[in-house]
Amino acid sequence: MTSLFFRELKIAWRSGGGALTGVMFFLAVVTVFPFGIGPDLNTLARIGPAVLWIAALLASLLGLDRLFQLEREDGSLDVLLMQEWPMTLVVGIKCLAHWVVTGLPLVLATPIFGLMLNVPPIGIAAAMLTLLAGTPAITLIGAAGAAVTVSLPRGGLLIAILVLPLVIPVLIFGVTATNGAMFDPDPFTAPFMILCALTLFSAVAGPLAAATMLRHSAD
Amino acid sequence: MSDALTEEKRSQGFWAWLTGLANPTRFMALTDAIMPFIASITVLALAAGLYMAFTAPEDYQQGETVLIMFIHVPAAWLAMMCYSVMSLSALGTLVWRHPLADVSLRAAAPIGAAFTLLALVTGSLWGKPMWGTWWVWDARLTSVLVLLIIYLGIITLGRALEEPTQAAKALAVTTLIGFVNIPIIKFSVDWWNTLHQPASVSRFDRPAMDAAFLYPLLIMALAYMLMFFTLHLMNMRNEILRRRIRTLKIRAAEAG
Amino acid sequence: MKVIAENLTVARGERHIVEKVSFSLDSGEALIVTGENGVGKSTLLRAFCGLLPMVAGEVRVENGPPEASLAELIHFLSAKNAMKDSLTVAENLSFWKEFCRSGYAEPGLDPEQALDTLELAHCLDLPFGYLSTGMKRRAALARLLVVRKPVWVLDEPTSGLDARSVDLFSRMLQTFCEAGGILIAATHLPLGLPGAKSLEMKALTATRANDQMAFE
Amino acid sequence: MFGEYAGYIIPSYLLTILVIGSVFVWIRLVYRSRRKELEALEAGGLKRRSAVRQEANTRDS
Repeated sequence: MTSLFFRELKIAWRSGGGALTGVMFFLAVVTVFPFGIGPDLNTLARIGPAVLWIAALLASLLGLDRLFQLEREDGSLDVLLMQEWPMTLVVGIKCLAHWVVTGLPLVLATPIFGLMLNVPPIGIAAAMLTLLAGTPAITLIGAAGAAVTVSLPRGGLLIAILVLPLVIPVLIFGVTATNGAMFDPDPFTAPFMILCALTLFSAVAGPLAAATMLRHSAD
Repeated sequence: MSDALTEEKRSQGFWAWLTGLANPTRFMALTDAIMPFIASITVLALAAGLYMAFTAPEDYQQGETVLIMFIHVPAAWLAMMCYSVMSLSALGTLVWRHPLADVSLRAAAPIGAAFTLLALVTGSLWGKPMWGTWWVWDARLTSVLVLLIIYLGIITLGRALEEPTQAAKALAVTTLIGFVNIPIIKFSVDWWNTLHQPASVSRFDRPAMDAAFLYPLLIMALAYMLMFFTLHLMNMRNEILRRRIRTLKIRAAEAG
Repeated sequence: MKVIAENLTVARGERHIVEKVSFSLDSGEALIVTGENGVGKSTLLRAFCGLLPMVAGEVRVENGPPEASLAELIHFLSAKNAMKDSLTVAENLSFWKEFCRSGYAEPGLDPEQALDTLELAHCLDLPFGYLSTGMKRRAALARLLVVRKPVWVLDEPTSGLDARSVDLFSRMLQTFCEAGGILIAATHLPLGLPGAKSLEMKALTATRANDQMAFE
Repeated sequence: MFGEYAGYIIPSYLLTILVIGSVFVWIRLVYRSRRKELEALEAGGLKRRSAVRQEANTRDS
């Protein structure tokens, strides 16, 4: 199974793999927000965590449609389905690889973008922690969406529409946890715990749903 | 009459030299020869620039932070200059079909992005003592940030399209579209900045430049340009090697 | 080891594509499935591998390795090559060698040897995308050699191969069958396998005109 | 010499050296690895057309 993980990373890093497109998209979205809202640092500081989270959410959805579509187009999906390894595990490993390529760089880049949005250091630390816990959930739920749309030609857009409603809880608890860290009265640990619970739940539900969908889509 | 002739012959010579450059093998040989020479000039200019910068009298208004200006302003200029070199190369690909134009474009993109990043980072470091925060959505800094995104886009597009000939046109057109949009972005960001004039941020103007600062700045700018020229040539050689390896690999596949 | 398929029936939507197909193959036997395009050859093979749900019928293995399901015993080669263009041929093959390895299947040849038998040794470190179609197909065939599996199910294995490669490939099949392998191949070109059973598939509507299904 | 703003001047110079230095080192490393890969490929008996032509005319000139 580790060979599958490293193969996924290798493909992502090879030309055309688009390894860092997630972070660049994150930069683009964070840059665009102030143009709409205005350069005033105080307003930006207040909505900073929300901007970070929404940008991370959209960036994590990038490249999800290619998660299974490439495998189906070159015929690897059939061989993957027939092997001894349970398909849920295969999907899990592919999600992990996708997260390492897309989600992890987002978390590591959060400080720079936090500075740009004038988010206080405590807010940046909280944002990093919540993103670290939350982005895997987005990838895992997104994988289920990708499996559903694998046989559709324009799957990419459909995934965003299918998955966005499902990741709203992740977004809500992520942002409330980050705000909780910044403004004293609001709690941090409670929403953060729920966020971790959401991720663990999607770690089981996502791959399971994706595996069953893939098994039936191999027509 | 005779100097008109020599003039004409010299310009022919120059033109021949330029078209001679078009052949990658000769380009490799030529750059091999002049590389040490250019590198030493760059080091010299850099040393001169730094020496002058550090012996410049202290600025009454900003104190020593003016030292940051000596590396921030050239970096910002280089970010612009590098993009113009890329746009020129884009024209070279589309209009004059110069075989090395695409090589020059692909080679310049990462260097330009590095200089833009430097301009942003040193700008933020320079602004911190002035504005009290690391980043301000100041008109100039914001447009340089947008320029960085354009650079990253071109680099990613270049990495995605591996096959040189088909990719050259796409890269050239994207670069030119970016080039046309930079002034528009600059104008709209300025307008956006003045529209939302944030009271808390004092308008940061470049100090009146007296000679003591202008010369070191110009020398540093020259040093930066030479650095770009050296790195650009070196990266062009890398790009040529990448294409040779690629053709050899394809031929290796066919030879089977 | 014996592989048995009893009245396999596969439908796509309402239409029956494969109707009551039965065959049984012992070790060392081969089945060549023929018929015009679109008659359902690929559907039959995919259903046999468990990739397609079956309306009726059953596929089972007799005295094969205990808890292994049929799908794990099969090397399936579809019309597509199951290889990644950006990875080199060696990386592709070593990945499949490591991934398809399962409890009981002994490891097959190394990528270099597998490619050698298909005369592609020089392409080892070339990105798969640089190869010509014929070579891509031969590299895909090399995947069958990197892990030793008892059953081969091949869908149009010789598509894109030139004459030399076809007889190279049929020699490879002969050695596989002599070693006790079970082969099912959907193909047009004669593979020159002695004593191979054949299954002629006809377009369903033509032959089943008389006893139409109740709901049709 | 740096006064109280040293905390900003020194990092900016260090960062400049770091960024430009790493670009320079990256380009040299890529150059060396590609040069090696090219020699390995050419040693494998594959010549580029121009190299073949050069050898041809050096031989018969």
